[in-house]
Amino acid sequence: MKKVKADPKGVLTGAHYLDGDYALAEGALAAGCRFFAGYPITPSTETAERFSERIPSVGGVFIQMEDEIASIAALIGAVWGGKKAMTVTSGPGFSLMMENIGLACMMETPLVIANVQRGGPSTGLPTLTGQQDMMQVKWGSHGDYEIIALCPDSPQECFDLCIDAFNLSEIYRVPTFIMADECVGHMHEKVVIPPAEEIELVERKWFKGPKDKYLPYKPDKDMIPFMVKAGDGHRFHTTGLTHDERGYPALNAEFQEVCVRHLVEKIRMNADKIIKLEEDEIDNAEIIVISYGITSRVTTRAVQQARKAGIKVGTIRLITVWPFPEKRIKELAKKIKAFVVPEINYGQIVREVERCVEGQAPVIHIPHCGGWVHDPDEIFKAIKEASK
Amino acid sequence: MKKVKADPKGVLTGAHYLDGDYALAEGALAAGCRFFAGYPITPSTETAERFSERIPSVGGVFIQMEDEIASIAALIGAVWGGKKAMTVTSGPGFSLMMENIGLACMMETPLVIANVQRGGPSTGLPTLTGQQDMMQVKWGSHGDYEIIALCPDSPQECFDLCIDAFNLSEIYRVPTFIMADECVGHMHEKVVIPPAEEIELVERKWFKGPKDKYLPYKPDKDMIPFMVKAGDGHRFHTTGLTHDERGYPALNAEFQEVCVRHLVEKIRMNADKIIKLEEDEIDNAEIIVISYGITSRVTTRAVQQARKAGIKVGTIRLITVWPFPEKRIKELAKKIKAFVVPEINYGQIVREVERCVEGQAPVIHIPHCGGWVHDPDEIFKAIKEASK
Amino acid sequence: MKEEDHLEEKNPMEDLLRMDRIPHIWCPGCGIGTVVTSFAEALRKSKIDLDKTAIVSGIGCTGRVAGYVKLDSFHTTHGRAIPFATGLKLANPELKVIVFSGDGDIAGIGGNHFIHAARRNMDMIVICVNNFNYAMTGGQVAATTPTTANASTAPYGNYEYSFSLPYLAEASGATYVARWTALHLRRVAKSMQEALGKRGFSFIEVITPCVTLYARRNRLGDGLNLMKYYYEKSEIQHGADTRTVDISYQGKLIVGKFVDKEKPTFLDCMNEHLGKVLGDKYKSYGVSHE
Amino acid sequence: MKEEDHLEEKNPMEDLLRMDRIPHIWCPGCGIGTVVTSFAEALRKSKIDLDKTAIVSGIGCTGRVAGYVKLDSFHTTHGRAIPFATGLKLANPELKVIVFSGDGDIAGIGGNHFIHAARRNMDMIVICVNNFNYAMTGGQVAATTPTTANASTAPYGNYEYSFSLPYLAEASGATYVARWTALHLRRVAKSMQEALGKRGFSFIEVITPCVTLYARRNRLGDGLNLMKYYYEKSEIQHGADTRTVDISYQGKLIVGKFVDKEKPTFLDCMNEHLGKVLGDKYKSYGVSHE
Amino acid sequence: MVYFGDLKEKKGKIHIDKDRCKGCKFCVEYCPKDVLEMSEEFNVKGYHPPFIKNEDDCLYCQLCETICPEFAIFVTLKKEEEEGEKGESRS
Amino acid sequence: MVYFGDLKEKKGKIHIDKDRCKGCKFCVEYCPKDVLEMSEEFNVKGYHPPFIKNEDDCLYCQLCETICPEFAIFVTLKKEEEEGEKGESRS
Amino acid sequence: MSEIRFSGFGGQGIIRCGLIAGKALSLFDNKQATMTQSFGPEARGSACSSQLVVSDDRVLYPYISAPEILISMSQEAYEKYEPELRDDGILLIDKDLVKSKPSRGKIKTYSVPSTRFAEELGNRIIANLVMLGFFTAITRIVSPEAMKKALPGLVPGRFLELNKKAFDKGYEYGKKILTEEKKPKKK
Amino acid sequence: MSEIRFSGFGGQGIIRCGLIAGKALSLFDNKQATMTQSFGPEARGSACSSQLVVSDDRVLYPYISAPEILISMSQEAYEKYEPELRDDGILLIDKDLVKSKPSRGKIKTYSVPSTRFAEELGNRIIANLVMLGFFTAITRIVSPEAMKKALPGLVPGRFLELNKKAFDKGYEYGKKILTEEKKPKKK
Ligand SMILES: Cc1ncc(C[n+]2csc(CCOP(=O)(O)OP(=O)(O)O)c2C)c(N)n1
Ligand SMILES: Cc1ncc(C[n+]2csc(CCOP(=O)(O)OP(=O)(O)O)c2C)c(N)n1
Ligand code: SF4
Ligand code: SF4
Ligand code: SF4
Ligand code: SF4
Ligand code: SF4
Ligand code: SF4
Ligand SMILES: [Mg+2]
Ligand SMILES: [Mg+2]
Repeated sequence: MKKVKADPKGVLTGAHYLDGDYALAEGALAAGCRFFAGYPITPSTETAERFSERIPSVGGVFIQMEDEIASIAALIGAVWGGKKAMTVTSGPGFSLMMENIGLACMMETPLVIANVQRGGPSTGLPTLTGQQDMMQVKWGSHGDYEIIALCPDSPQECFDLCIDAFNLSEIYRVPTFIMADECVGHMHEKVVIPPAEEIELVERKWFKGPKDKYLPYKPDKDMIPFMVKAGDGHRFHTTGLTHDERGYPALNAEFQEVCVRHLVEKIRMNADKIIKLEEDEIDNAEIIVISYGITSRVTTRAVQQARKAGIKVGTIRLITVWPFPEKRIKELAKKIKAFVVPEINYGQIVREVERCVEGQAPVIHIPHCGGWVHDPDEIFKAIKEASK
Repeated sequence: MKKVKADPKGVLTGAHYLDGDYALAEGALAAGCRFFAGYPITPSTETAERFSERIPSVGGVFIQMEDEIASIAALIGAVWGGKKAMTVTSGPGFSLMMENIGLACMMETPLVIANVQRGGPSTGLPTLTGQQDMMQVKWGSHGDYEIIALCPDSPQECFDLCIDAFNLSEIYRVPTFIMADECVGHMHEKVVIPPAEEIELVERKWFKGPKDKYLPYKPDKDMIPFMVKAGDGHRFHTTGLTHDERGYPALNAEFQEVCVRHLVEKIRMNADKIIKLEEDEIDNAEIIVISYGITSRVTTRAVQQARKAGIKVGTIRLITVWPFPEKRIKELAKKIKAFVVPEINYGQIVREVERCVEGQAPVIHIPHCGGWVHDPDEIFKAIKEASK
Repeated sequence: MKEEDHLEEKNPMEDLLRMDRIPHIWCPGCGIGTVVTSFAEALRKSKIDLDKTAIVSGIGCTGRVAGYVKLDSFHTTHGRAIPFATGLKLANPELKVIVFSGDGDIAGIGGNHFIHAARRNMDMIVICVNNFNYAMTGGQVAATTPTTANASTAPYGNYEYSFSLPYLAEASGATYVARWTALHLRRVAKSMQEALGKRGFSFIEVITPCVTLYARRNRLGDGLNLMKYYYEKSEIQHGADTRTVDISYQGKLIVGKFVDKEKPTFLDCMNEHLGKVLGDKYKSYGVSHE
Repeated sequence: MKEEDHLEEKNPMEDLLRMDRIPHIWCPGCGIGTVVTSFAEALRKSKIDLDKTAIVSGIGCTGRVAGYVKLDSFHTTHGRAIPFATGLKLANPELKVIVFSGDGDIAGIGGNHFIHAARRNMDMIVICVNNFNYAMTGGQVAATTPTTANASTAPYGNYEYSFSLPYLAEASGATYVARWTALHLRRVAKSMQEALGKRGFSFIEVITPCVTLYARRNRLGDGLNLMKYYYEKSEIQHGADTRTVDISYQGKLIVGKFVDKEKPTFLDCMNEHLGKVLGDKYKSYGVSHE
Repeated sequence: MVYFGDLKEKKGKIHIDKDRCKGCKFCVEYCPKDVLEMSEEFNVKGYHPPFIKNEDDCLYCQLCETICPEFAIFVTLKKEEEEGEKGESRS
Repeated sequence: MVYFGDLKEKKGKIHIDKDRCKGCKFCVEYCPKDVLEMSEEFNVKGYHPPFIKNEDDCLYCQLCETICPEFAIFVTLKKEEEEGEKGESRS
Repeated sequence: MSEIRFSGFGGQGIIRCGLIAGKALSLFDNKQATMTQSFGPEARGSACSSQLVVSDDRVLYPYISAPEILISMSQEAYEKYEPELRDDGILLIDKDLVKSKPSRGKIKTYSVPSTRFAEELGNRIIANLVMLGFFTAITRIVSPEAMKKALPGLVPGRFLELNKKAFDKGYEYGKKILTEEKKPKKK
Repeated sequence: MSEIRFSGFGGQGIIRCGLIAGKALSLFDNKQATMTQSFGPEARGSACSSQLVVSDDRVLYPYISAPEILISMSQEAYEKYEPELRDDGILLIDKDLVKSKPSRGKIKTYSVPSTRFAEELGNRIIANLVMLGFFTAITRIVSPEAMKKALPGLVPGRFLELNKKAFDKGYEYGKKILTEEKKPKKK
C-alpha cells in the first residue's frame, strides 16, 4: 500500500462553516477525486453542486448524467480510465444504482458512493432524515459480495470519512460507501480542513510490470490484485461475468468459487483492519449503547443523563458499519447486561447485533420511523429499563 | 377475504411435463393474472415466452417493456388499472426493479414478481443456479418495508406457489415474490394442474362504498385497506411519498410513523398466518437442517443418508422465507443440538437462523458459491459433524 | 366554511381540482399552476368522462400535478410515469390516460420510456412542463437547459447541448406534437383538448417559468417577466419541421402544433394483428365483449 | 503450437483479437464475427494507436465483442456500455472509445443513454449490431424487430412499430450516422474508419444475421441466406433523410452514410465554455499541460 | 375570506379568493380590459391580492381564471358561454 | 491443425485454419474468383471447412479474410498491398 | 447551550442569517454552533426558518425544541413559531412586518424596522443584515466582530460593504434600545 | 434410479429427446423423471446435452454424475461424455457420426444409423426420433407406447406421423439387434 500526500490543488485548507454535503465534496477533492458523475436528489444534491463549482479550478470533470444508473456506470468507466471517482445520491437513486454497484464489486473497482439517507420507502420523506438504507447497502445488489460502509456523525466527519472511504476503496479495490443521513448532510458546522501535507492518501495499486503480463484479477500477497488504467498499453479485459484472473469469462462453479469467494473474503478476512469504532467507557459498562450517524450524537446526550443517574453505560459508535464488528460485539456480549440499539429505522443494524450477541444479553432496539431524530429521553428510558 | 374459484379460461387442467418457468406462467394464468410486463433475462425468460403465447387465447395483455424498471412500473399501473399482474426476472433485472418495488410497497399494490435466481454478483453466471438474492429481496429497496417471499422446490411448486403468491399479495396488498432458482426454473418435471373449481383464489379487496368516500390507505379491521381501480369514479390519489389515509402526501415524522409502521406491521403481525413451512421428523430430532428451494431436495438425500446412519435429523423446508419464521426457530433452538443450513450463497438466510437461535445451539452453515447444487455428501458430513 | 357562503357559485375548478389540497406547493409566480388551469379548461371543454380519465405524474414540481387534479391520479417515481401509465392504460383500455410531468422526469431520467412509448404509439397524452431545469431539487442543469444558461450544477453556465423535445418525440413515433408557452393559455388548452380527442401518443411541451430557480439564477426577473419573456420570444409556426425547433438560450421559441397524424395505437395493432393471425380464436382485448 | 510452425506468417488478426479466446461463442453462420473483421480492418487501416483505443460492450451476443478484441476492453452491464464509455472517455480523454453492442442493449434498455450521449456529442463511436432481436436470451422481440416478424415473445408475430435507429440518432444529436449490412464488408470498415478519424458521437448500425434465432424462427434460411438477403434488399442512399430510412419486415433496406457533420464535442464545449467564463484560471481539461 | 367584486347585474361575475393569491400579478397584467389591479392590502399569506377596479369593463373572458396559477380567481357567467374561444387574442 | 493452399510463388498466400471453421460458406460464396470450395471432410468440430480449389485465380483481395466470422482465413501479401480498397465490388 | 430560531418568509435571507451567525460563532467566537434549516416543498413561499443550537461543547441534539431566542421577520412566521419560544425568551421582530401579541411569561420583545432601514440603505434585500446587527446587539450571544468576519463568502463580494452597513445600522439601533431600556431604570 | 444423458450437437434435437423421454416416463409410465439441460453461450454450436434422472420416487438430486445410459449423436459429444459413463453402462451411438473406442468395463455399445435412417425417411431432422426408438428398444426403461403418447405437443403436428415412423424405425432396429444379440448365445 503506497501512501502519498494529498495534492494541494484540491485541498481547501482552513476552518469552514459547511454542511455535511459540502464537506463530502471537499473530502472528495482532498482525497484526489477528479471525476464526479451524479444525478440530483435531495438531500444529497449539494455535494454535486459544490463539486461542479470547485472542479474547474482544481482540474477534473463533473458531469450530470441522465440518471443514477448512468452515473454509477460512468464512475466505473472513469476509474478504469484512471481517475478517482465519486457520486452521491439518496434512497431512490441508491436503489437504481444497485445493479451497477454489483458490477463495481465484480470488476473490483475502487470508488466512493455517498448515500445521504432520507425517509423511505419509495419517495417517502424526501427532505427528512432516515437511517433506513443500512441493510440495503450490504444486500441491495443481487449475488454475494461484500462492501465497506462508513457512517459520519457530523460535517467534519463527512470530510474525514470521505478521505478514509477513498483510501479503503483503493486498498481493497472495493466500492466504499458513506452512509450519511439528511440530518448530518444538511447541518452546518465547523469543518477544519488540514493542510494537504497532513492528508495521507493511499495510491492506487498500480501495476508496474510488463505490459503484456498484466492480470487484472490475480490476487497479490495481500489478496488484492493490481490495477492499471485504459490507455497504458496493457490491452486488458474485464467483465461483470464470473471470470478468471485474466478477466476472461469463466462460466462454471469452479471459477465462481474462486472469483466470488475472493470478493467476499478480501473484506471478511481484513475486517479487523477495516473496522473503526469509537468506544466510550466500555470497560466497566453494564449497558452498551450501539449507534451510528446522527443517532450517536443524540445517544450521547441520553448517555450523559444515564451516567448522571448512576448507570454504567458504555457506548460504541459504529464508524464502520460494514463489515460489521462481529468479533467485538461477540466479545462484549459475554460481559454485558444489555445492549441498547437506537436507529432511525424499524430494525436493521440491530439484527446484526442480535446475531452477534447470540442470546448472551438482551438487545433492546429503539426504532424510529424517520423524519426526525430520537428524543434522547426515549433512549435514556431504554437504558434505565435495561439496567434494571 | 373473499375467496373465489379460478376462471377456467386460464387453467390448463391436466398433467404436463413443464419446467419451472413455464409452470410459473401457468400458475399466474390460473391465478387470474391477466397482465404481464417483462424484459428478457436468463433463466427466467421462458415464463414470459409462455405467457406471451398463452395470453391471447385467455384474454389479457403481454407486453415486453424496454427494461425491467419499466416492467415493474407498468405492473403497478396495471394493478391500479384493475388487473392481476406479474413479472419475472433474474438478478440484474431484479436489482433494477428495486426502486419501484419500494413504490409498490408504499402504494400497497398487490403484485407478483418471480426471481429465477442465477449466480451473481453482476452478470455472474447467467445460466447457472444460485440462491444469492435471498437477502436482497428483503432489503434491496431503500427504506423500511416488508414483503413476502416464497421458495419453490420444483416445477409443481412453481405452479402452486404462484397461486399462493397471488393470493397472499391480494390479502396483504403487498408485492409478493417467488424466489426460484435456475435449477428449479429450468428443470422439467411433471406438473399437475387441477381443475379450475379446485383452485381457490382470493379476490381483490374491492371497496364497495360510495364513490367519494374511498380512502385508499385507511386500514380495515384486518389492517388492510380496500382497493379500487382507476376508472370507477372514485377519483382517488396515491403517491410514493409518505401519505395519509387519503393517499395525500403528508411529509412529517408523525405521518411517517403511521404510514410506514403500517407497511411493516401488516406483515410482521400476520407472520404466523403467512408462514408456510414443511417440517419433517422434527419431534425428536437432534439436528435440524433448514433449507429452501432446490437445496432442500438435495438436503433430503443427505438426510436420508444420515438417518440411515442413525442420526436423528429433522428438516425444515422454508416455503416462506420472508417473513422469516422467527418464532418457530426460536422455539426449536431450545430443544436442538445443532442447526445445519445449506444454501447456495456465502451466508444469507443462515444469518437469520443465527439471529433467532440466539446462541442456544450451534448453527452450521454450508455455503455454496453457485453454479451448481451442493453435493449431498457435503451436507451429510456436516450433519454427522454436528451430531457428534 | 363561512367564506363559502359568500360565493354564489362555486369555483368551476372544484370539480377538477382537489381543493382540499390548495394552496399548492408551487412558488408565487410559478407557471405550473397556469398550465394546470389550461388543462382543467381542456378537460372541461373536451367533455370526456372524467371518471374514466386518469393522470399520472413522476416526481418534481410538475410531478405534483397529479396530486391536485381530481381524477384517478398517480404520483409515481421519478421518470417512471410513462411506463406506469402504460400499465394502467393496458389494464383498463377504456381509460384516457394523461402523463403530466417535468422535463427532467420525462426527458432526463425517463427518456427511454418516452421514446419507447412514442414508438409503440401507446395511447396516452404526455404533457411536459419544460422549465429548463430540475426545479424540485433546486435548479440543477437538465437535458433541456439551453446552452449557456445557468443552473446550480452548471454554476458557470451550461455547456451541454439540449434536446429539442418535439424532434425527439416525432423521431420516436409520436402522432401529435405541439409546443406552447404557458402564457398561450387557450392554445395550450386547445392542444390538450385536441389530444384528448385523439388516440395515440400525443406530446405537448409547455415552456413554463420557474421563477424561484431558473429565473432567479439567470436574472430573468419574476414569474411575470418570464411568462412575458417566453411569450414574446415565441413565434407560432404550425406544422414546423421539428428538426428546426430547437431552443437556444435567448433565442426565438418556435411554438405551434408540429405533428398531427393518425396511426393505429399499440392496442389497435395488437388486436388487429392477433385477430389476423389467430382468427376467431382471438377476442379483441379492451373492446367490450361483456 | 506445432500447427503454428506451418504458418509462414501470422494471422493479422492476432494483433487485434484475443486469439486465446477463439473459437468465440457465436453460432455457425452468425454475422457478428464478420462485423468484427470489418472492425479489425478499420482499426488497422486507421492507424490509430491501439494502446489508446478502448472498446466497451454491454451484454448480449454482440456484447461479447469486447471480450475478443485485443484492446483495453470492457464487458459491462446490459444497456450501460455508453455511460461506462462516457466515464472512461472523460477520465482519460486521450482514449478513442468504441461502444460495440447489440440493438437491444443500445436501443432497448440502453436507449436513454444512447440519446443523451448523442445529445452531448460525447466523443465516441457506437457500433450497433442490429440483428432484429434479443439474441443472447433466446430471440425475444426487440424495439428493432420489424413489424410482423416472429420472435419468442412475439410468437404470433410482432405488432409493435420499430425504431429507425439512424433517425433516432440524428434527432438526438449524432454527428455521424451510417447504416450497412454485415455483407457490406468494406463499406462497414470504411464507415468505422471514418468514425475513428472523427471526433464526436458517431453511430454505425450494422444489419446482421442472427441465424440461430431470428432466421430460424422466421424461416429465413441459414446465415448465408440471410447475409445475402439483407444485402440484396439493401439500397445505398448516401445522405438519405433519416426520416425515410425505417425498416419493414421484408422491405427495402436503405443503407449508406446518412449524416456526417462537425460539431464541438462535450469536452470541447466544456473547455471552451469554462475557458471563456473563468478566463486564465481555467486550464483546459484533457489537453496535455504536463 | 373570499373577496368579490361589486354585484351589479352583469353578464357574469368575477370571484377572487384573495387569501389564495400569491401576488404574481398575472391576472392584472393580462386582463385584456384592465379590470383588475393589485391592492395595497396584504392577505393572510402576506401577499397583495388583486381587486376589481372596474368590473364594468369586464368581458367575462375568463382569462384571469385560466391564467391564475393559484386557482384564486374564477368567473361565473350568467348564460352558458364558456364554450367560446374568448381571450384568444392573448393566447 | 492449420491448412493452407499450395505454395506456388504468388503475390500472396491464403491461409485457412480449418479447425476454426464453422462451415458457414461465406468465404466460398463470396470469393470473387471462386477460389474456395467446401470440402467433404469434417474438421474437429464436425464442420466442413473450405479448401483452396484454384489458388491461381486468387486476387488476394482478402475478402475471404474479412468475411470469415471465425477468423479462420487470412491472406498474406508479398508486397504491402493491404492499403487498397480491393474487393470493393462486393461491399 | 442556546437555541435560536430565525424566521420569516422565503426570499428574506433567513437561511443566510443562520449561516452568518453560525459561522461567526463557530469560526470566530470559539463556540460550537449547529445550523439546520427546513427543506422541501413545504418550505416554499411560506414560513421559512433556520435554527441554531449554540454550545461551548459539542452540540448533540441538532434540532431546537424550545428556543430562547426567536427572530421573526414575517407575521406568518411569528404566528407559527412564537408559541414555542421559552417563557423567559427573547423575541426579535421586524417592527413593520410583525404585529406581536402581548408577550407571555418573562419574554422580552424587541423590534426593529429592519426592512425600512434596509430600504433606506437602498435595498430591501439586506433587511436580514439589519436584523442580524440588531440581534447581535440585543442578545450579545455573538460578537459583532465575529459577525462581520463571517460575512465574506456568505454575501456577494460587491455588496459586502452595504451588508456591513446594514449590520451596523441594526447593531447601533439595538445598542440604543438597550441603553434606553436601562435608562428608565434610572428614573 | 437411472441417469441418462442424450448428447450431440446443436440442431440435432437433443433437448427434445430428453423432453420426450422425460414426458413419457413422467406422464405415461408412472415414473418420476427430471430433465435438465445446459444453457448458455457455451452450449452453442458445440456439444449439446440433455439429462434425465429417472426414479420411482421423487428425484432429489437433479443433475447426473455417472449416467448408466449415454446416447451420443456426435463425435464431440461422445468424446466429452463417454468418460463419465458407468463401467456397467449402456452406450448408444449414431453409427455414422460417432466412431467409438473399444469399450471399457462392462459397457455395452449399440449403434444405429439414425441420421441415415432419417435421411431415408426424408428428413435428417428426425434422426433424434430414430435414436429415441432405438433407445426405447435397447434400454427398455420406457415403454414405446408412452413414448408415442408423449410426442404430440413436442413435435410439430404436421410432422407427427413422420416422427412416429422414425421412432418405429429405430425401435424395430433396436429390437432386431437385441434378438440378434441373443442369437449368438444360442450358438
Ligand atoms: C430516482 C430519483 N432520482 C432523483 C430524484 C430527485 N428528484 C426529484 S424531482 C427531480 C427533478 C425534477 O425535475 P423536472 O422533472 O424537470 O420537474 P420540475 O421540478 O422541474 O417541475 C429529481 C431529480 C428522485 N426523486 N428519484
Ligand atoms: C438488466 C439486464 N436485463 C436483462 C439481461 C438479459 N440479457 C442479456 S443479453 C440481452 C439481450 C441482448 O440483445 P441485444 O443487445 O440485441 O444483443 P444480441 O444478443 O442480439 O447481439 C438481455 C435481455 C441482462 N443481462 N441484464
Ligand atoms: S421551484 Fe420553480 S418550478 Fe418549482 S414551484 Fe417554484 S417556481 Fe415552480
Ligand atoms: S444467437 Fe444469433 S446473434 Fe447470437 S451468436 Fe447465434 S446467430 Fe449470432
Ligand atoms: S374575465 Fe377577462 S376581462 Fe374580466 S377580469 Fe378576467 S381577464 Fe379581465
Ligand atoms: S393571478 Fe392569481 S395569484 Fe396571481 S395575482 Fe392574480 S389572483 Fe393573485
Ligand atoms: S483473397 Fe479474394 S480471391 Fe483470393 S480466395 Fe480470398 S476472396 Fe477469393
Ligand atoms: S467463412 Fe470461415 S467459417 Fe465460414 S466456411 Fe469459410 S472458413 Fe469456414
Ligand atoms: Mg423541470
Ligand atoms: Mg440483437
